[in-house]
Amino acid sequence: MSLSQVITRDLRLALRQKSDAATVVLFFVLTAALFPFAIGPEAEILIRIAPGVIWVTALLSVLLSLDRLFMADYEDGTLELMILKPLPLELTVFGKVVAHWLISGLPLIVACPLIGLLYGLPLEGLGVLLLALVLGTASLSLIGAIGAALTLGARRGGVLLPLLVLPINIPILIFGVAASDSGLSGDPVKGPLMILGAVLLGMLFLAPLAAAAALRQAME
Amino acid sequence: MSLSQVITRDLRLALRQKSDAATVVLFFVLTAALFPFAIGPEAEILIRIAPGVIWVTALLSVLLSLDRLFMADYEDGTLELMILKPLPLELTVFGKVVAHWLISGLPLIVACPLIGLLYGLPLEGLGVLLLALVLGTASLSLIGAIGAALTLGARRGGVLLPLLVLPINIPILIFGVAASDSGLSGDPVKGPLMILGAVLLGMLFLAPLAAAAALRQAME
Amino acid sequence: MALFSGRDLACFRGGRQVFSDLTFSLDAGEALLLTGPNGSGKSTLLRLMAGFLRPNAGQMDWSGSTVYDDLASHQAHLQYVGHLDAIKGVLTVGENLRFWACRDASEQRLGDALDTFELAPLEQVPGRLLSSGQRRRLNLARLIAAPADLWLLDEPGVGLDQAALSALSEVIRSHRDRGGLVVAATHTDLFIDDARSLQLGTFSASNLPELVW
Amino acid sequence: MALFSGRDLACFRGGRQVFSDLTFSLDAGEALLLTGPNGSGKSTLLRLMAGFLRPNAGQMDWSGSTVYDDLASHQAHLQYVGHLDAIKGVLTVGENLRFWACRDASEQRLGDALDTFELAPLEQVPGRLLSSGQRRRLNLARLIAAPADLWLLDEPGVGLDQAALSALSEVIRSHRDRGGLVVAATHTDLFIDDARSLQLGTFSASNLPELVW
Amino acid sequence: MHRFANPGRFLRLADAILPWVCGATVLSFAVGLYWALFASPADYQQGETVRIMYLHVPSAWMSLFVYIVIALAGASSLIWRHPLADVAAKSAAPIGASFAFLTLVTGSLWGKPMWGTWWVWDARLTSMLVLFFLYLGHMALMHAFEDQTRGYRAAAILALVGVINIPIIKFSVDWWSTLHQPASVIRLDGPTIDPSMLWPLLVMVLAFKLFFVTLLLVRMKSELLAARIRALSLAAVRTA
Ligand code: HEM
Ligand SMILES: Nc1ncnc2c1ncn2[C@@H]1O[C@H](COP(=O)(O)OP(=O)(O)OP(=O)(O)O)[C@@H](O)[C@H]1O
Ligand SMILES: Nc1ncnc2c1ncn2[C@@H]1O[C@H](COP(=O)(O)OP(=O)(O)OP(=O)(O)O)[C@@H](O)[C@H]1O
Ligand SMILES: [Mg+2]
Ligand SMILES: [Mg+2]
Repeated sequence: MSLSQVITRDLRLALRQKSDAATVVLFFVLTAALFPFAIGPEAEILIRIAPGVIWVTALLSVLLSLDRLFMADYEDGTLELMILKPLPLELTVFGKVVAHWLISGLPLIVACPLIGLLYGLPLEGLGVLLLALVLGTASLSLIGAIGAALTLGARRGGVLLPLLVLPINIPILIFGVAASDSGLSGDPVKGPLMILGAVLLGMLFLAPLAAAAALRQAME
Repeated sequence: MSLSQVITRDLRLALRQKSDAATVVLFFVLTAALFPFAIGPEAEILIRIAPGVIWVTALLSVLLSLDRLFMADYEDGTLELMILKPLPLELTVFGKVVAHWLISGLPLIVACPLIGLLYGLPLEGLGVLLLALVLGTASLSLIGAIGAALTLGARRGGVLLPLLVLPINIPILIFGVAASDSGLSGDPVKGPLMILGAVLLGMLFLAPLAAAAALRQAME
Repeated sequence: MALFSGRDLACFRGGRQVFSDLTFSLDAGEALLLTGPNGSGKSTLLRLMAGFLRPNAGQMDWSGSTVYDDLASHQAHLQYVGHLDAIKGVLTVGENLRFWACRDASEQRLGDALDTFELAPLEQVPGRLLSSGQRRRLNLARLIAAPADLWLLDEPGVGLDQAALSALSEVIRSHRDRGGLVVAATHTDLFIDDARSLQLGTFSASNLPELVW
Repeated sequence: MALFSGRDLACFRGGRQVFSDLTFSLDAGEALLLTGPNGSGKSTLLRLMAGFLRPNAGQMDWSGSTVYDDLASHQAHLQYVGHLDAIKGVLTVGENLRFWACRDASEQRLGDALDTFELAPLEQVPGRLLSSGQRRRLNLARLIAAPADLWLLDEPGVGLDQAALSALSEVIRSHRDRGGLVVAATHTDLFIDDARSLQLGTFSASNLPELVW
Repeated sequence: MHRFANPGRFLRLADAILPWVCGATVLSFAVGLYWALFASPADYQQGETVRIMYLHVPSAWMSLFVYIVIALAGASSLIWRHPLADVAAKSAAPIGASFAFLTLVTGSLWGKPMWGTWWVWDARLTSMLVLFFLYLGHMALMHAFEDQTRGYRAAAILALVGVINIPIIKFSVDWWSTLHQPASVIRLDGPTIDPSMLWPLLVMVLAFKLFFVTLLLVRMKSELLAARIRALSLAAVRTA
C-alpha cells in the first residue's frame, strides 16, 4: 500500500460509485440556484450577495462531503487494516484528502462560472474568484479531515463536525470573499490571496498530523 | 409494533445518541450565522436577506438530516423486520417522519428567534415566520422522506437526494419566504399561509404512500 | 397437501441465475435444512421465502393459497433471522427485544426469551457493547418474544457457544412440537432431529454475474 | 524465550473488566486457540494483540522487546482477520485483494491467494455480489496475498463450506511449517494440529458494564 | 421469456413505422427550417434574432410534453407492470432533458442581444430551469441501481410525484416573479404573433414532435435489443 495506491483507490471508488463527485457539484449548483427564489430576482441584490453565497455554499458542500471521508472505511474495517500497514497513517490521511479534493473540490470550482452566469457576475473578475476558491477549498478539505477524524470515535459525532470546523473556517471565508470581491471590482487582490495561501501551507502540515492522531484514537 | 411504538423508539434513539437533534439545530444556526461574515455587516442588506437565508438554511438542514432517515434501519436490517410486521408500512413511514420532525424540525424553529436577533429582525413579525416554518418544515420532512426512500440502496445516494428533492421544494420556499416577508412588514399573510397549509395536507396524504412504495421495492 | 411449498422456483441475482426448478414442501412440525457450498443460494432462497425477493419463475404456496396474493399476511406469520442483526447500539438489550416482541407479549414471555439465550444478565446492557455471539443470541431471542409459525434462519449457529447452540436446538425442537415450521441454512451441525434437507447446487465458474457498474 | 508473549494482561471495555491476569506465550510455528463462551473476551484479546486496544495492565513482548515501544513495526508483521471485512462493493474481488497485497506481491502470489480459496472464478465479480461465505474467503485470501509472521484470526471458520474450511486448515498448517504464528478465536473445530489452547473465563452477571450512553 | 413476447411485437411494429416517421421528420424539418430561416420576415423590433424562436419555442413545448409522457409511462409501469412502459420512460428522459437544455441555451443566446445578459430570473426561464433539474433527477435515479428493475420502479414513482408538482412549481414561480416584478420589462408572450411567423412556427412544432417519436422509437429499440442480448447470453451460460 503506497500513497499513490491510496489516492488511486479512492478515486476509483468515487468514479465507480460516481456519487461523491457528482454530489458535491450538484449540491453546490442547486443550493446556489436556490437563493434567488428566497431572496428575489432583483439583479442588484443578487450581484451584491453572489460572492458571499458562492463561498458559503462552497464551504458547506466541502464540509458535508467530508463528513463521510473516513466513515465508510471505518465501518467496514478498512481503517483497521490500513493502520496495520507500514505506510504512515499521516500519509494515508493526506492521500485520502487529496483524492477527496480532486473528486469534490475541483468539480465545484469548474462549476463555479455557471453560478456566476446565473447571478450575472462579470466574466473578467472570475479568475480571481476561482483562484481564491482553489486555495480556500483545499484548506477547507484539510481542516474538514481533522473534524471528520475526530467525529469518528466520538459518539456525538454528527454534532461535532460543524461545531469544530465551521468557526475555524471563518477566516478562510472572510479572506476568500474579500479576494473575490476585490477581484470582481478590479481592486488589488494580493493581500487576501497571500493569506489564503499561508493558511493552506499551514494546514498541509498540521492537518494530516492531527487527523492521524484522531484516527488512532478512534480505533480503540 | 404500533405507530406510537415506532415514534417513541425513534425519539428514544435520537435522545440517546443526541447527535441527530443537536446536529440539525447547530447546522442551522451556524450556517445562518455564517452569512454576515460572507456578505458584510450592513444592516439593511442583512434585514433584506434574512427571511430568505433563514428559509434556505432551514430547507438545507431538514434535507441533510433526512438523508439518513431510513439508512440506519436499512443497513442494520431493521427495515426488513419492519416489513414483516403487520403494521402497514405507510404508517411506519409516517411515524418515522413525525419523530424526525419532532427531533429536528421543532428545535430548529425554536432556535429561529436567535437568528432573527442576529439579523436584527423586528420581533413583531416573528410569529408569522415561525408559523410558516412549522407548516413548511413539516412538508419538507414529508417530501424528503420520499426522496430518502427512493434513494435507499442507490449507488449515488448522496447526490440524488438533493437533486430529487430540491426542485420539488421550491414552492414551499417561495411561499414560506413570502409569508415571512409579509409578516415582517405587516402585510396580509393569509394567502401564502393557506397555500403552505394546503401543500402540507397534500403531502400528509401523498408522502407516506410514495415513500412506502419506494421502500418495498428497495428490499428486493 | 403441504402447509408451505414452492414449485419450480427460479431466481436471478445480479443478472445471474442462482437456482432454477427448485421445489420444496413442508408440513406442520417439519424442518428443512438448506446446505450447499458458499454462493449456492441458501440465503437467497430464505429471502425468497420471506417475501423480500420475488422469484423470476415458479410459485410459492402457504396452506393452499399462493403467498403473493396477500404477501403481508404471509409475512405476518413468519420470523426471519438473517445476517443483519437490527440491533441498535444505544438501546439496551431489553429495549431492543421489546420493540420486536408482539404487541401483547407478556413480561413473562420476554423474560423467557431472555432466559433461554442467557441474556437476562445483559438486559440493561446497551447493544453496542455486545460481543458477536451475544448479538446473535439477542436475534434468536426474537423467535420466542414474537412467536410465528414459520422460522427462517440464516446460519443461526454462527458465533454461538456450546450452551447457546444447545439452547437453540432445544428451542427449535419445542417449536416443531407445537407444529411450527423451520427452514435453516447452515454449514455446521444444528442438532435438529429428522429434518428434511435440501442440497443446493454448486456455483459454476461460467455462471458469472453480469458486470454492471 | 517465546517469540510472542503477554504477561498479566488486563482489559476493561465499556467500563467492565473483560479479563485480567491473562498470560500467554507463543513460539515460532505455534498456534494458540482462544475458546470460551460468548462475551468472554476472545475478540478483545485479539484486538489487543493487534495493537488496536491497549491493555489496562500487563505487558506484551515480541521477540524480547515490548511491542508498545514500536507499535507500528509490530503491526507491520501481523495480519488480522476480524468480523468486519473491509470489502468495497464497487471494486471487484481482484481489485479488493490487490489493494491489500503487499507492494511487491507477484501476480503469481495473488493468483495463489485466489486459487487457494476458490476465488479465481470470482475475480471479476464486484464485492457487493458476494455471499457471506465468499466474503469471508476473500478476507482469508489476504493472509496469502500479504504474508505476515503473526496471524490473528477472529472466528475464521464462520460461514465457510467444507472445502473452504479444509483449505483454511491447510493454509494454517503450511504457515506454521514456515515458522509462522497463529492465534485464532473459534467456537467450532478448525482442524489445527497440536495447538495450545487458552480458555477464557465466563461472563459473570455481577460484572455488568457501567451504562454509558 | 414471456416477458419479451410483447416487446417482440413492439419491435416488429417499430421497424415497420420507423422509416415513415423518419421520412416525415426530415421533410417537416426541411420545410420548417427553410420557412423559418429564409422565407419568414425578420421582426421589426428584434431583427434577425427572432429566428431563434423557431427552435426555442418548440423545444420549450416539447420538454413539458415529454415529461408528461414519462409520467404516464411511469403510471402504467406501476399499475400494469408493463415492461414497455419502463423502457419508454428510460428512453424518453434524455430526449426531454435535451429539449429543456436546448430551450435554456437558445433562450440565453436570445437573451444576450435582447436583454444584455445571458440569464434573467424571469418566471418562465426559471420554471424551465427547474424542469431541467427534474429531468436530471429522473435520469440519475433511473441509473442509480445495480438492478435495472429497481431503477425503473423508483424513477416511475419519482415521475408521478414530479408531475403532480409541476403545476405547483409553475404557479409558485409565476407568483414569485410577479411578486417581485409587477411591471416586467420582459414580455415574452406575444399573443399577437403575425401569421407569417405563426405558420413556420407550427411546422417546426410538428417537426419537433416527429423528431421526438423517431428518437424514442430508435432508443427503445436499442434498449430492448440490449436487454435481449443480456438475456440470451444468460441463457447460453445456463445451457453451457
Ligand atoms: C434562458 C432563457 C430562456 C428560457 C429558459 C426561456 C423559456 C421559454 C419557455 C419555457 C417558453 C414556453 C412558454 C409557454 O409555452 O408558455 C418560452 C417561449 C417563448 N420565449 Fe423564451 N426563454 C428564454 C429566453 C427568451 C428570450 C431572450 C426571448 C426573446 C426576447 C424569448 C422569447 C420567447 C417567445 C416569443 C416565446 C413564445 C411565447 C408564447 O408561446 O406565447 N425567450 N420560452
Ligand atoms: N445482493 C445481491 N445481488 C446480486 N447477487 C447476489 C446478491 N447477494 C448474493 N448474490 C449472488 O447470489 C449467489 C447466491 O448467494 P447467497 O448469498 O444466496 O449464497 P449462500 O448459499 O447463502 O452462500 P453462503 O454459504 O456463502 O452464505 C452468489 O453467487 C452471489 O454472487
Ligand atoms: N466495543 C466495545 N466496547 C465496550 N465493551 C465491549 C465492546 N465490545 C465488546 N465489549 C464487551 O467485552 C466483552 C467481551 O467481548 P468480546 O467481543 O471480546 O467477546 P468474545 O469472546 O469475542 O465473544 P463471542 O464469542 O460472542 O465473539 C463482552 O462482554 C462485551 O460486553
Ligand atoms: Mg448465506
Ligand atoms: Mg468475538
